[in-house]
Parts: sequence; structure tokens; C-alpha cells
Amino acid sequence: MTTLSVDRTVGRLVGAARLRQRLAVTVGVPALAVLAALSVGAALMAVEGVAAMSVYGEVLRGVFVLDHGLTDTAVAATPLLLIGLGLAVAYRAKVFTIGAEGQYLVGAVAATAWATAAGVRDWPGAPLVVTSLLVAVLAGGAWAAVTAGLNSRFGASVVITSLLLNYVATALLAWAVRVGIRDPGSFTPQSREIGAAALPVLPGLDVHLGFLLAVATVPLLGAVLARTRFGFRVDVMGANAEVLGANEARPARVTLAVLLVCGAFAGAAGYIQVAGVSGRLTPGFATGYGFTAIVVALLGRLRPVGVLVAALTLSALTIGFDVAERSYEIRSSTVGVIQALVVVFFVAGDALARRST
Amino acid sequence: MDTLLTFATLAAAIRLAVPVAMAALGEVITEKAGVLNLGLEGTMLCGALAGYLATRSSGSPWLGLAAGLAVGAGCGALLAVLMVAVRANQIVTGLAFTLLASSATTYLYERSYTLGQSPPRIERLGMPPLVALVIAVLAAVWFLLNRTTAGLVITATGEAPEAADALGYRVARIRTAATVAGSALGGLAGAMLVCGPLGLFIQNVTAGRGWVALALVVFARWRPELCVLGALLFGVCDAAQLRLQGTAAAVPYEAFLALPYLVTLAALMLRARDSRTPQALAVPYVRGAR
Amino acid sequence: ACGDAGKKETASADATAAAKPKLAIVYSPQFKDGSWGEAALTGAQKLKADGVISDFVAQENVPPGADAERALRDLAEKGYNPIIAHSFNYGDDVKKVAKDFPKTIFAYAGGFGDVKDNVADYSQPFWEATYLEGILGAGATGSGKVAGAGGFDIPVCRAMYNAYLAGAKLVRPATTGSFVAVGDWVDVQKAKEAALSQADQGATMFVGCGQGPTFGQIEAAKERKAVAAGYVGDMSGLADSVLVSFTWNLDKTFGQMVADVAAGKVNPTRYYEVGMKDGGMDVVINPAWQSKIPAAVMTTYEQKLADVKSGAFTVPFAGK
Amino acid sequence: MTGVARAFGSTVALSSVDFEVAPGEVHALLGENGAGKTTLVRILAGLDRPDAGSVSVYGQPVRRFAARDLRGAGVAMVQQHFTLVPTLTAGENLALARPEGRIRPRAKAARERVERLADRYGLAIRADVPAGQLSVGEQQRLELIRALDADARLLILDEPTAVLVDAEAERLLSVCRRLAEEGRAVVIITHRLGEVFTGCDRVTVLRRGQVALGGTPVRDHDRAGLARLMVGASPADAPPAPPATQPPIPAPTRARSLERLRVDGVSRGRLDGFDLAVAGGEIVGMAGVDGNGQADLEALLAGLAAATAGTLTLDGEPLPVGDPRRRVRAGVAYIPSDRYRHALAGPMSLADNLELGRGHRVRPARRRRDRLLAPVLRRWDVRTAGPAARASTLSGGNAQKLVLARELAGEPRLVVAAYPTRGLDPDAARMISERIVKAAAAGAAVVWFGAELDELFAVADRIVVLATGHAAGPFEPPYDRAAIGLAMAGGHR
Ligand SMILES: Nc1ncnc2c1ncn2[C@@H]1O[C@H](COP(=O)(O)OP(=O)(O)OP(=O)(O)O)[C@@H](O)[C@H]1O
Ligand SMILES: Nc1ncnc2c1ncn2[C@@H]1O[C@H](COP(=O)(O)OP(=O)(O)OP(=O)(O)O)[C@@H](O)[C@H]1O
Ligand SMILES: [Mg+2]
Ligand SMILES: [Mg+2]
Repeated sequence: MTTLSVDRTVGRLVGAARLRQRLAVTVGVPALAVLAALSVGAALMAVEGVAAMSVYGEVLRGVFVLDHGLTDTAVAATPLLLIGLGLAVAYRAKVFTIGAEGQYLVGAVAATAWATAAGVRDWPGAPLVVTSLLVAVLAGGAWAAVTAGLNSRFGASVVITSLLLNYVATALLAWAVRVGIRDPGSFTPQSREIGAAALPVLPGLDVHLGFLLAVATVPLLGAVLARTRFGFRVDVMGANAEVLGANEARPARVTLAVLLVCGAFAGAAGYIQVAGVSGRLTPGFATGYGFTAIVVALLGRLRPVGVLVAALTLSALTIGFDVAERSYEIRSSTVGVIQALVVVFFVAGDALARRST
Repeated sequence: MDTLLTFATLAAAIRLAVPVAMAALGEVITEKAGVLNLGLEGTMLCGALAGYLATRSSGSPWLGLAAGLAVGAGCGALLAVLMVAVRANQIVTGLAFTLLASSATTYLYERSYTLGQSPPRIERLGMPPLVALVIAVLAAVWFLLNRTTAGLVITATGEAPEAADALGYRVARIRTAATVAGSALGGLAGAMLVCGPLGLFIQNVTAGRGWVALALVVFARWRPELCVLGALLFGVCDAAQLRLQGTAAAVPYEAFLALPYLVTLAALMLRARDSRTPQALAVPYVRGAR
Repeated sequence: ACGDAGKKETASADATAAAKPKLAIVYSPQFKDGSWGEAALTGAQKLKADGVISDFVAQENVPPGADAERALRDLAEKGYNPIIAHSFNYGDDVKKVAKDFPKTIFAYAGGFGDVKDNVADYSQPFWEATYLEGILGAGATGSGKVAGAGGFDIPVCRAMYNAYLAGAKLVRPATTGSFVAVGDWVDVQKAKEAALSQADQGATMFVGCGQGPTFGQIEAAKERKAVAAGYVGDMSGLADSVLVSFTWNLDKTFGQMVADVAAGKVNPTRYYEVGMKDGGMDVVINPAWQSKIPAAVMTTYEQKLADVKSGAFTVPFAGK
Repeated sequence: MTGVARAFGSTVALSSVDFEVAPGEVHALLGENGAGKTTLVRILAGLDRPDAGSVSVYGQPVRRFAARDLRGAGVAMVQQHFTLVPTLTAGENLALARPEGRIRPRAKAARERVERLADRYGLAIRADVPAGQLSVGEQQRLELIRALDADARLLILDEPTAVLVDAEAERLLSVCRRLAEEGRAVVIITHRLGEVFTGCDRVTVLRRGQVALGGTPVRDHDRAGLARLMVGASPADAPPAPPATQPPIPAPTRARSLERLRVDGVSRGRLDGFDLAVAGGEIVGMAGVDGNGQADLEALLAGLAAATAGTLTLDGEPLPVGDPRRRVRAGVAYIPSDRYRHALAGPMSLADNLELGRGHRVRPARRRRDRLLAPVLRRWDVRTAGPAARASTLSGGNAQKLVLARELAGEPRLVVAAYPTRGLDPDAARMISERIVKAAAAGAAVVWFGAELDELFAVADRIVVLATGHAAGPFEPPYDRAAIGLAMAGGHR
């Protein structure tokens, strides 16, 4: 009896200490990474004779004070969040796909093709939105399934096949806007406007419905990961695929499942970006969200809430610097260096913190 | 079709293959030791800028190549600190590095740029010395991996780091050395592109060649001679693509753009089964972890 | 003051200059690209140096879509007018934002007269220049085909190629040619290989669309003793293979917009078509070539140049 | 070594240990699982550094604990787990361990080197095959050859016999004897007490990181005494003989029911038309030299692989293949030969590991899962820091108990137990044996792969020898050791 209660108290104390430590790593490392990157950025700006502190003040102002700062951040975070959530699931299972960019593009192309197809484009909003989302999810998933199939059937590396498929998707996008789903009335290569398939802007909030959807998936995915057999399998797979295969499920099936989830999320993000922001597909639609989302997933430590925080943080940096670039004589490459350094320092800091615990 | 299978197509394929082959040869060394360097594209970009600036200031493209090699090694050192010493996730480290390199090279290039004056072309090297360089490096890498004790040690480090460790080899040191050496060749590859066929630098001048090199290494099953062969195959695809466009108008040209990647995917289907992926590839080594 | 080093003036800051408009440019890659970006930046600089505008702000690396929309909105709120979105991919963004700022002129590089209220369009009639370049090309080479290349197969690029071919035919009626899409705006090596493959098939005259393809062609032309054309900017200094270039004098285009703003025409519904006729572009022959072009060809060229400049002849747009 | 201490976090693996080995002796190092044996010898070999204390080798104090330096000083070690590079051949593995210059040897030279050493010590190995494809016995011999190749003066073997069958183990011990006679010092860690008396000169016993018995001659002790020293129990608790040989329920009293498992002409890998039938309540011991198809049979019975020919049925139904949950639902308990490869997800909690293959679609909250686990851990005497602990933190015995707790829950129909007591201390081994026997008593058909014949003699109703993919036997009690040995030898390549 007594030993048990002593055990429990000790356990609680140890637990509390570990919690504190984890908190320090969770909050401290990203904070330090941002600080370090900003310091390097300040040095770069000093070389060019720009007052870094004022620039950083402007960055904050751009996010928190200016009218659209927060809503713009939310909108910019939406695709990163969605893709990042899907990637987090795959990475938990140690299925390191980097094909989200391609899945995102394919989702966008498929959904746009559907929503602008003759006959369909006259549908009313609600069914059009729902079916378009579905098409995007299916298309993204199918694209990801190719990677899974090549992996399970031929043992081809997920990293490499998913990377190669990104190039194929890029070519597909180029063809689609030039020929496949081109707006016949347009002078330049681009699709028709998606019309009623566009997502409504939330009244009073100034962000599109997609953001709300994305945020709503966070607790949902959290629950799925923590409380379902699927989530369990994902974690076992990440811990030891052979153990999974001997006791719980075929690893190839779980690989397929997480890649499908990843593709579905990325595909959905593609549609939501078209429907919430760009309104149609253009050749410039591929801006690398699928790659940035990898960073988001890892910065968020592969946990849904973490991914949300990471997506918002990275977007806030983008938005803030964007505003600052208009007010100060700084070059976009300086900003690019600072943003990349945030990631580099975070990755290094995180690994260091893990090593010392 | 008669325009396709000509000596000219082959020559074009070789020219396109040269930088990619060099980068892939470097990556083979790195991956053999168990490090997956997704920062290769960024390393090539840094090497390209170094090659351009060095040639521009010295007038000697050979010095440009040397600068690319040195800067590539520097990139490798930085990457090794992160991926090997600190044991950061190799995938995200590589991606982040490429991101950084893209911005940093733009930043530095812009500093050497005067508006209204197109930046000067640099002295260029002809293809023969570059091809010779690739062959020489191929021979060296092949010899290193297949005929030397060092190659055996590198292989062991990538296959079974705990075994190498148990034998007293310093896994971290070997992986660092392999990353530095591989990245040096990556930097050299970038410089070869700029100091060879191009004679100029522009933003993101490597245009994804580092990623292609990464795919090639897998395609080649970590064998240097197949890397070069694969690069050539890729080059043939590209060269044929550019030639076919004029003749086969019915097929959209985007299909040709995707062709090299589709061919690589197809090749992976044929070869992946018996592939000899280093067992510890992209797995940071921690002594005594189970 | 020291703490604010590097701060750009905002439009409302300076009362004395308030009479003069302030201009804003949004661009999607970096300005220092030896091409479009550089033309826009130097155009704005010239207007400022000439005292036509009191100041300007130029933001680079703004992808079309959400980022562009935000930038345009923010610049409009800061009082910049006109606001120039320097790519045809900005069309949707401009139209979306322009509604909320009816007193600001938003211009984008659509190039086909896509105008409504305060949404303006401005032309890039590069084909006018390439038509003239084609005359010189055919004259300088004596034989051989035309090789066109673009990053992607888009109408503007096709039009440049078709006009060049038409110009060449003026000198050598039997001239033929081919067009290749490289698949990338920056991959110079691939572009060079495309050009070399066209040279293998008999091309002697290159005309490029986009700086990657153009740089590649210039290098290829150097190796094959062919002639190339510079794209948006005088590229004579790069190589002797550059026979002729054209410059894009955007100060002329932007100047017309500024004049409209200064005149209080907030809603001009205007397509700023500023071609060679209005000094919006110039053709620059490489000094190294000046003396090598046959006199007869030179006469044809000068005749056509004069016709284009006077408006007597309009180079047709052929985007297919 | 004197006063050596080493702690991992809060676990004290060694506290102030003195240990000494003399040239010309075979020195046994004994102790329960987790006693600190491996930690001790790893320090000796420079693979780990002590927190305190000093070590000297042949009079030279060790300053830098670097494996390379210590190998230079003549220390060679065969680790508890194989440290061969599986994709390299035997020759390449040797060249890796002790390069003869910067250029690596050609295949022929490498092979000759292996054969030279193999001949000299009478340890046969195929030289041209990747190490990963060698049988476990061959791999162990290769490990030994590699250590000997370094011409070590001090040779350390960490549980070298754990994966060997008796005959192979005996051969290994006799090699050790010869090495000692050549004047080298040999340290052997083992859990098989018999070996101490047949092959060793002196013995040291570690208990919970401390020396319980410091290097006294073997002849001063008996098995029971050593076993007592290891577990530190009072004489009353301690078994008089190796505990695994004492089944709690004697075989004859187990009620045998009808045939449950039937294996008909099955082929796969090294198995070639293998037959077997096991009744409910029956334990069939699978004996044989490793590499004769055991791994294939284990995989087939566990449903990890499909047979290329033949059928496997349980109670008339085909044995499930591929989907592990179907295996679980069919009542097949699987205790694999490699726990951390096939049974336990090291980075996950004990609770999660118990849920493998058995959880529901919706899982309870984490706290609740951990709470439900506590009684299971108590029932199985799994000693751990708590239910949230990671499985990788468990010692070998505790890890195996966790596996059994999961696999034997809910009356299995078939128990596939591959070397279930391998590497366990006597106490843990006894408990594991008891529980499997109990499962048989409850009606399960049991296939028990064993490395020690004594263990199989004690638990099995019948023994089948697996030789070159075929079944030999069955042998019934009373067992004829010589006949079984002959059958096993028949299977030797
Ligand atoms: N390959 C898989 N990868 C990931 N999750 C899976 C996989 N298969 C099933 N699941 C998840 O687990 C749940 C149940 O899976 P499954 O049907 O395989 O279990 P089961 O043990 O066969 O159940 P039952 O006894 O009801 O047939 C499914 O709802 C699904 O969410
Ligand atoms: N790297 C490590 N990290 C944490 N704990 C460790 C580590 N290595 C050993 N331990 C712990 O130290 C103690 C002694 O372990 P050691 O491996 O030396 O035991 P052993 O006597 O060799 O046991 P066995 O007979 O099971 O091999 C154990 O409690 C073990 O869990
Ligand atoms: Mg041990
Ligand atoms: Mg089922």
C-alpha cells in the first residue's frame, strides 16, 4: 500500500518535471529559433542600412494591428494547415512522403475541372461545393495511392516516387490550364472561374469557409489519432512496422491508409485554395505550399494542435514581412533568408533539445 | 524520328547529363554512409553561385570549379553538423537548407548586380574537360566504394552503424566526411553547370537538377556507374523531348516535360525490388537505441 | 530618425509633394532579373528622376492570388496611385481589389485590353519589335530557319515568334521555322539545348520569349554562328551573337497612367497601348553588327521601322 | 577493474564493481537479467565509459574508453547481439574489422583469410555469402573468428551460447578452452549454469550492479549455490536444479484432446515437405541446429508468411496468413524468437503494447488504458517504472513477461513459442515455462522451439527434430539424447 502511494507521488513529481521540460522544449525552442533568425536578419539589414527593430515592429503591426493582418494570416495558413495535418499522419507512421505538392495540384485541377465542366457549373452552390471537395479528396488520394502502390508492389522508395510525381503533377497543371480545362474566352492560359463552387466568406470574419473547415479538422483528427484503432496503427507503424505486421495490421495497408489521408488532405487544400482565394486555376497556382507544409507538420511535432500553431506562426511571419517589405527598403531575398533560418534553427534546436533530455 | 537518334541527340544528352551525373556521384557517397541529403539542390545552387563569382573575379573557370567544390564542402559541413552531429531529421534539414540556399544565393547574387547592366558572362569551359572530370570522378568514386577499405567502412556505416561502432569506427565522423565529400561534388556540379554550358548565373539556375540527381541515386541502386548511365538516360529523354516537340505536334508538350520523370518511375518499378537501399539510410545513429 | 533607417515614405507623409502622384509596382519574381522586373523598376526610377512622380514603392516576390490581393489592397490604402501589377497573372487580383478603391487606377499587364472602370490594362506589344528583328535576322544570316522558344506555349510568345517569322519572310519569302516550349522560364541549359536542337535542324535565327529561353539561345547562337535577339533590355553587351535587342521603356507607359491620375481621371477605363509608335519600345542593333547588315535589308528595315513608328503599318498579332 | 560504476539515468547498472581476469583462464560472468554483465564488459571493451572507477588492461591503465584503443591493447569482444554487417560477406566483415591496408582485399584473398582462420580454430563458415544469410550458428562462429582474427589477448563473449544448440555450444566452449591454453584470457557471460562447470575456471556473479561472488574457482561451487547467489534468494526459495527443468504440471497429467494443429507437406524457404500434428494439451518440442528451417516454420505458424506448398490447419480450419488480427482471433498465440522485432514496439507504452492485435475500434482514454493495465502487470510480475513506461525500457525477462501477458490472454488454441526462455534469468525462465505449460493444460496445442535439449526434455510431450527442412522423429520420453543428437547431426550441413 505505502510503496504504491509513494510510487504514485514519485510518479507525479517525475511527471511534473517531465511536463515542465516538455513545455520548455515546446515553447522555448521555437521562440529561440525565431529570435536567432531575426538576429541574423537584423545583421543583414544593418549591412543595407535598414533599422531592423523598426522593420520587426512593422512585422508585428502588420499581423496584429493592421486591419487585415489576422484574417490574412488565417487565410494564408489554411492550405498549410490542411496539408500539414495530412503529412503529420503520414510522418507519425514514418512514411516520409514529400508528394503533398503534387497531390495539392492534382486536387485543385480535378476539382476545378469538375466545377467548371459543362452541365455541372450551373449547379447551385451547396451541392457544387460538396461534390467539388469530394472530387479533390478523391483525386489527391488517388495520386497518393500511386506512391503507395509503387512502394508495396515494387518496394520503391516513398520519398523518391512522391517527389517524382510532383513533377508529373506540375506538367498536368500546365497542360490543364493551357488546354484541358482552359477558359475558351480567355486570352491567357487559365481555367474558367469556378463560380458557384467558390467558398463563401464568413460573415463578419472576412475569412473563407475553408479556414473554418480546416480548423474544425484539428480536434477531429486529434481524436482519431488518440482514440481509434486507425490512430493506434499509425503510431505502431511509426514505432516498428514489423511489430505492426506481426500483431496488428499489414504495414502495406497502413502505408496506403496514411498516404490516402495525406493525399485527401492535400487534395482538399487544393480545392479550398481555388475556391476560397484564387477563384480559378492559373499557371502560377503552384507556389510550393506542399513543401512548406512539411516544415509545418514537423514544427508542429506531428500533433494536430501543433500543426495549427505552426501553420499560423509561419503564415504570420509571411504576412508580417510582406507588410514590412512595403514600408521598408528590404529585399524579398533577405526575408527569404530569415524565414528559412527560422526553420533551420528550429530543426537544429529541436534535435539538440531532444538529445539533452 | 530520324532526327531523334542522331549523334547530335547523344551529344545533347551528354551535355545535359554532366552536372546531374556529378551531383548524383556525390550523393551516392553520402547515402552509402546512411545520410539522405535532400539539401543537394541547395548545395548545387551555392556551388553554382560560387563558381560564377569566382570565375567572374578571376577570369578562370577552373578556379570557378574549385570554388564550387569548396563551397559545396562547406555546405556539406553545415549539413553534417545538423544531420549527423545534432541528429536533426534529415528530410526536413535538407528541405530547409535548400530553401535557405535559394534565398541566400539570390541575396548574394543581387549584391553583385547593377541595375540596367546585365551581369557579365563569364569565361566558359568546353564540354570535353567536363566530361573527362565526370569520368575521373566516376572512376574515383567507384574505386573508393568497391576497392578500398574506406569504402567498406562507409558501406558498413550506412548498412549497420551499430556494427561499425562496435568495431570502433566513429560513425559520426564517417558520416560527416561522406556528407562533406558528397556535397563537395554537389557544389562542383553546380559550378560545372555555370562555368560549362551556361556562363551565367540567374536565380535558381540549377532548376531542380539536385532533385533529379537524388532520384537517380535510387534508380542506380547506389552504384556510381549506373548513376552516370542513368543521368545519360535522363539526358536522352530531355534531348529527345526538345527535338520531338517540333515533329509530334499532336502530343501536348507537357507530356514530354513529364516524360523523364515517368521514365524514372518506370525504371523504379523494374529495379526497386532488388534494390540495395542502405539499411540505415536517413536514420540518425544513436548508440544503444532499440 | 536613425531608428527608422530604410523606411519608405508613405503617400500621405509629404504635404508639398502631395500634388504629384506616387506609384506602386507589384512584381512576382525578383526585380533584378535582367528583363521585365528591371524594365519596370528603371521605368519608375526614371519617372522619379524626371520629377513626374514624387516617389514610388516596388515590391518583389509577390505571387498572384492571396498575396497579390493583400499587397494591392495595402498599397491602395496607403494612397499609392496608380498601382501597377506587373504580370498578366494578376488580372483576377486587380479586379477584386479595384472595386473597393474606385479612385485608384489599377493597371495590370494583361496585354489585350481587359479594362473596366478603374481597372486598366497595358500592352506589351513585343511582336512589333520582333517583326523588325526578323527583317534584320534574315538579312544578316542569308539562309536558314527561324527558331522560337518560350518558357511555355502561351499566345504572347507565339506572337513574338510569328512576327519574327513574318519579318524574316519579308527578306527571304521561303523562310520557315519552329517553336519550342522549354517547360521552364529559368532553365537556361535546357533552353540552350532546345536552341541547339533547332540549330541542328537548320535554324540560324533565334527569337526568345522569357529570359531563360533567351539566355539559352544567346549562348547557343554563340556556338553555332547564328544570331539571337535580346529580350526586354539591350543585351548587346552579352555576346556578339546578339544581333538586335528591344527595350521596353515603361516610363512611357507608366507616365501615361500618372498623367491620368494627376489630371484627376480616376476612372479612365483605359487600355494603355504604348508600342513603338509612342516610344514604348525601341529596337537596338548591336553596334558590332551595324556595318555587317546588307544595305538593301537595312533599307527595308528602316522603312518598316518608320512605318511602325508613324502608325502607317501595324504588325498583326498572331498568337496561335 | 576497480570501483567501476555506471548509471543510466536513474538506473544504476553498476555500482563500485571490482573485476579481474587472468591470462590463461576462462572466466564465467553470471547474473540475472539486468544485473549489469553487459554493461561491465562493454566498458572493458571501450564501448561505454564508466562514471567512476578505473580499468587497466595488462597493467596499462585505460584513459580513453575508445573501442579502437582497447582493440589495439588486445581486447576483443563478441557482443550479445550480432554486430556483423548483414550485406557484407564473411571476408568483408573480417576486412572491415581489421583492415590490412587502404585497399580492400579481392574476393579470393578475403575468402582465404576466412578459411585460414576457420581451419585453425575448427569453426566452419561459408565465406562468400552475405553475413545476413548465414545461419545463427554460423554468424556466431563468424563473430568469434572475427574476434580471434584481431589476435586478442583478452577475449570477451557476451552470451555467445544463447543462440546455439547444445552441440554447437559445446564446440564453442572447447575453442575457448584452447584459447585459454594458448595463454589468452577469456570472459564468458552465460545463463546456462552447466557451461560454467564444463568450460570455465573461475566465476564471478553480479547481482543488481554489485559483485555477489568475486572470481573464485568454479570447483568450489555447485549449480544450486550459484543460482542462489544470482537471484539472492534464501535457500528455501531457490530451486535445487535449473528451474526450467522443473515443470509445475508433469506432462502425463495433462489431458490430451484431439488433434488441433495439422501441418501437411509444407514447403517454404528451407522447409521441404514438412509434416507435423499437435493435439490439444500437447507440447511438441522442436529441436534442431539453427538454420534448418526453424525460422520458416515459425513464420508459417505465426501467419507471417504463406507456404509455397502444403497446408496448415488448426481445428480443421486453415491457419490465417497475412492479417495478424485474424491470427489473434483464431486463437494463435505467438511468442517470437526476436521480441523487439516481432512482438514489442519499443517506443510505445506497455499499455499500447498490450493492445496490439486486440484493441477495439474506439480506444479508451489514455489514463483509463493505463489504469486497466496495472492489474495485468501485477499478475505477471512485470517490474517497471509504471504503465506509461516504454517497452524499450524493460529488461529481457520483463519484456518477455509482457509478451506472454498479451499472447496468452484468453485461452489460445495454438501457442507458437520460439525460444521463449532465451536470454532470461532462471527465475524469469521458470515463470515463462510455467505459464506456457499452463496454457497447454488449458487445452492449447503448443509448438515450442528450444535451443537447450534439457529444457525440451523437461517440458515437451514429444520432440521433433528439424533437419534440412524435414521432420525427424518424433521422439517420445524417456528421451534418448544420443538418438536425438544423431538426428540433429543428420541435418547438419
Ligand atoms: N489497413 C488499415 N490501415 C489503417 N487503418 C485500418 C486499416 N484497416 C482497418 N483500419 C481501421 O481499423 C478499423 C477496423 O479494422 P479491421 O476491420 O481491419 O479490424 P478487424 O480486427 O478485422 O475488425 P473486425 O473483427 O470487426 O473485422 C477500421 O474502421 C479502420 O478505421
Ligand atoms: N543504454 C542504456 N540505457 C538505459 N539503461 C540501460 C542501458 N544499458 C543498460 N541499461 C540498464 O542497466 C541495467 C543493466 O543492464 P545490462 O545490459 O548490463 O544487464 P545484463 O546483466 O547484461 O542483462 P541480460 O542478462 O538481460 O543481458 C539494466 O537495468 C538495463 O535496463
Ligand atoms: Mg546482457
Ligand atoms: Mg476485419
